[in-house]
Amino acid sequence: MDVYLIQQIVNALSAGSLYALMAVGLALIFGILRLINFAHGDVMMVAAYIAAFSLFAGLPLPVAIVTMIAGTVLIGLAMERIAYRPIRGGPEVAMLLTSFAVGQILQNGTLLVTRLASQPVQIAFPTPDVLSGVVAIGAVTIPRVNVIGFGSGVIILAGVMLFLTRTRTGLSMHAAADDLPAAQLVGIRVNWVVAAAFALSAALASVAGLLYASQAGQINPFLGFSPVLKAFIAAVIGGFGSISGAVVGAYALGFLEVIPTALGGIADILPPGAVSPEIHDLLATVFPSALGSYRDAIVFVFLILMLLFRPNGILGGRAREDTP
Amino acid sequence: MRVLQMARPTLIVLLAASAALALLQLSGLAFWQGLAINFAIFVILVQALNLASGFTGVFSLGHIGFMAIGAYTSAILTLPLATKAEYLPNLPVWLEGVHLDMTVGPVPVGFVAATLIAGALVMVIAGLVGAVLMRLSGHFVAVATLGFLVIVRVVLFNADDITRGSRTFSNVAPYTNLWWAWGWAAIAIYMAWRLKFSGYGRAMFAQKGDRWAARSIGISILRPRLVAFVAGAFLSAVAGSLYAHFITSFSPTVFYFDLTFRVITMLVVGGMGSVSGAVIGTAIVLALAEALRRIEGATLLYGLGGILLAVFFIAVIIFRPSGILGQREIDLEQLVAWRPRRGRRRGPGSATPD
Amino acid sequence: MTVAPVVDVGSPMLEIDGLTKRYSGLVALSNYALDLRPGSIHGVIGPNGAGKTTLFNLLSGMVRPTSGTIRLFGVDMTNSPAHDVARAGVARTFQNIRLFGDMSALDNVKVAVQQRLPIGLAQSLLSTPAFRRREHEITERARETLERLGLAAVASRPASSLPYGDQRRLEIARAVATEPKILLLDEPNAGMNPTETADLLDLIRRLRDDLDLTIILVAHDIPLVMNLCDRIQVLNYGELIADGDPAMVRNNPDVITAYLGQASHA
Amino acid sequence: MLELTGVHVAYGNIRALQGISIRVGAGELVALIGSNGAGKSTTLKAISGLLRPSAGRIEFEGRDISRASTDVIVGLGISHCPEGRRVFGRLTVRENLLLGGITRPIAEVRSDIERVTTLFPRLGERMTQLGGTLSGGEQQMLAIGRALMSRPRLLILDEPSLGLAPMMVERIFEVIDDLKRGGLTMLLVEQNVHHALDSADRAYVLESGLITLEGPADVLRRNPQVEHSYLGR
Repeated sequence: MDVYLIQQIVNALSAGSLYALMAVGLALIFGILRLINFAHGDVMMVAAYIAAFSLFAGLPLPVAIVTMIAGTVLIGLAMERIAYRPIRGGPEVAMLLTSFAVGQILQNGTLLVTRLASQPVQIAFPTPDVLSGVVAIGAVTIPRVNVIGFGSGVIILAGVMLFLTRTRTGLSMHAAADDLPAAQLVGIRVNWVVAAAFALSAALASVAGLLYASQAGQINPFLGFSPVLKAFIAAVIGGFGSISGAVVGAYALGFLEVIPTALGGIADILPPGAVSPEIHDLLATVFPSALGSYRDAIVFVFLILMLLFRPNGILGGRAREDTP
Repeated sequence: MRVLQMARPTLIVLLAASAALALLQLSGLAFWQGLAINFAIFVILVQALNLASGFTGVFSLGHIGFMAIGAYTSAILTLPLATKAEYLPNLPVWLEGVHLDMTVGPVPVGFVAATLIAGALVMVIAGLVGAVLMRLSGHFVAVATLGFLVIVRVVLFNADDITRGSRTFSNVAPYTNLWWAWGWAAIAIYMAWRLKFSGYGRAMFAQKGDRWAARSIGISILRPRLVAFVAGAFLSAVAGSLYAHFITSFSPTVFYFDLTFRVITMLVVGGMGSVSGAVIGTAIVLALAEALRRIEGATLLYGLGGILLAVFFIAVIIFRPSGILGQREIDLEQLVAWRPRRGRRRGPGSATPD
Repeated sequence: MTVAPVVDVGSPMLEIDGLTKRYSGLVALSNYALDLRPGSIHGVIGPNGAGKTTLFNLLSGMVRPTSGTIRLFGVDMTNSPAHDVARAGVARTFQNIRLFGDMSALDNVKVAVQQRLPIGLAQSLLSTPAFRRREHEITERARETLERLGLAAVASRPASSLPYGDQRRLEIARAVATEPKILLLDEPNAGMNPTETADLLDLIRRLRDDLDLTIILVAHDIPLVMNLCDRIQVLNYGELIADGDPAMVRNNPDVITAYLGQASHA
Repeated sequence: MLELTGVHVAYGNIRALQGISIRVGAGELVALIGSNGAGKSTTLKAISGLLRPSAGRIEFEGRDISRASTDVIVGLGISHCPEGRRVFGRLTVRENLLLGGITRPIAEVRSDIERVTTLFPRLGERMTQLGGTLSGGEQQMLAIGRALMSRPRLLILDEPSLGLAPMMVERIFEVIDDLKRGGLTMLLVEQNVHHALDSADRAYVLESGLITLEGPADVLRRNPQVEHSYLGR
């Protein structure tokens, strides 16, 4: 039981780090532009492919990582310049739709490149040694990628927080998110700040991509869909647009997600005789073993409830009253 | 007499369309017949989204979920008894005995009934979902409806006993032909058109234009949004039923984001809020996609088509954000008589600067 | 001053008591009271940020008060949603014009007229004769309203393409098309020059007389209010500092200090 | 110093400015008055590059800035303190000031912050407080302080007394008078016409996008039209 619990907690923390890396990037862009960058998941996917191809080419891991980050940052900058800048300040929905299209381009582009490289659609990710295998802590064995994922997530996020609060560029991002015209009026170069935010966001997504691919072991051009949705949910839980909220929301989501998996079929995991037969039956009915496979549905119901009742997130106060 | 005169252009177009369909039917060109049925199904889907989103400004990404429910419902309802017991052995008892596979003469009444039942079921679901989600606005409603799509997919994948889960659902009777598809497409166009040029449509466009102003004249925001959402859901379910009985085997993966995005592209290209624009947008994107598919096939550059379609879509959003027609309409009368633009049909949001 | 037409209603038209609105600590309106006399033109003035627009948002149900009551014809409407308030007979315009910009001027008014002339969804979908008669009636009434406001010539133009003055009048047309008992006008002459303002003054009086309206007017423009209103309230920092006829308000020392200017400027 | 010649600005179909010409000489305090919606804020936004004029010319110290971006304009020495204060509510007072000096070398920003806190001791006491938690008057001081951080040669003030208690209004105008004595050139939009005309050297009256009157402040104050429309006589 203890082992099971610890494993679930580590799973939650590891998933939380991944979501946090994604959610911070999403919240950063949303805060400044009011754009839900749906293509963010595809940026992460492309990062995984760049990493895979770099490792296939025999590049050492550090070089592969640098290549991966540089490549994704370039893609982030390109999509901002080409697709998003022309419609900046336009209707929210137009920006959202554009991000769908950008996502389609990245997916199909990856498809095309893998075809040209004579690779199948789904490829096995050459997980580097440091990210494979398990770590044993007492009786508990944990995949090493989960430990490294959690650790590197925390370190990177702390670095991002420092950057955002201690540098003029970071502060400019905050200011632009707070009040874009006022930021312009004090002389902040808004184009530059937006580009920097896209670059940072892409870099974070690329780290998430490496971790995701190492965990999954396999990559395909469509893997970004689910993580971007999860990152969105995390950002909503934390109060959309707030960076620290996104981090909190991401870890909260990590825990929220293991609950159906952990509770589903809990009746069967309990040692015999641990609870009375009546309670055993009750647990079996309320938490059927199939509960875990409904995880995404449960999480989305939660999202919808959040949007309705706490649109400012679990940390945010009451929504400011809307006035004409 | 006056009524007849007013209806004349509609009649002419209907007759011409019927003649074209009959010719296509007689020609035996299977590829073109298939394409025409596809076109009709997309027209219904795009009109559904047009109602739900184009008229109201509330962006729904969930309507393909309604299509999926419609497809599965109609497919299960029309399975013959013999196949059913063997194919879906674990169906709930009350569904076991249902088999809407009867025909009266050449008319598959069971199919019609199953389609209508699917539509009704989806309307109930949409009413419940919509009553909750239509309170949101902007991109939040988009993501919440996307959440609905994910929920439908998860349920379809996991409700093995009813949907066969991730396995392909086949053995669906091929009832859908040119006439059913285009008959329903005509109904969808008619529904959208009538709604647009009624008080309901005006209320929808008004709350899209300015929420506060709409409330200030007594329009409750929720009601027109909900009417549009539910009507769109009904049409999506019909499209799902037609699709199921056209393709005859499918799995939950079909009803997901790619299809959603395809329908959105068609609507945005045609002009959100324009009934005739939706048809034109569907035709353009369908033709483009088909051409690109052939190019991909010939060059083996798979993915190129998707890239070019998305680039086209972004270009439309940047350079012609309101699509080809905006919210305007092409008048049938004008189309038939080829008169100089005099009586361009005006409706909510369709005014043109003089 | 014209004699106000007497509207015969059993209960008082609009009674407001202790109306207060706070936004996270900031008091936008405090303890506001009003007993509206039918047929009058009631002015509310005060510097920017004094709470005038908050008052209108409260009166039209667009914002919920922190405390206090609003009774309309004896019915408590304090927490009613905006669309119910509108149906109960309170129409408004907005300081920053809010039209349905993509819709024609005529449709802007039709969508308001139709609130009093409903028709079923099935009738609309099937385009029955009853539906067509209703549509005809709606169009006729909308045209009449446009004509009354001098906008007949621009009926088919999109609202957003109209000149500023026409947009202001179209907003009034849309409001009166809901057949209100009370009309709230928020800075109706904002951005108008003196000639246009004078025309507007006549228009407001005419509407009041022809349509038996009671009008509440929020404005910045002191001469306009002094000219038009039977009774004036002055707001300052959310507080009511004066309430009375124009002459009384003009000479109220508090008003002079807070708003019109200190005596030293005389 | 600043010269607008025949400037037009349109929002879609609405022509907000229909060819206005304004001149601000070095060391002058010029007021712009007019009713709501007359185009005062639009004029200011056009000067600071938030809006592009559709026709006409805006020159600052002989340089055409009508097409320049806002950050360039701030760099040239024009600082715009916007209507409604618009301080960064989720950033601290210090961070607000720091960002005000974003166009300046970082080394000089620190001493500039000290300069601003000498002018507004209240801000000095609240350096680590979030902008959004300040009172209205403090926010206005922060907004002015932030605008001064770029060491402007021309300061644009849009409705600095809006929504402030009378005492605070007096205080703000004292600051404006101080800045004027210090030789700063200012362009002021203010609905408190008495105060504006008291402090200003010259003024323009803007109505429906056109300049209808201009002249020395004390002459305008005695103009019957101004008295009637704006002073409530």
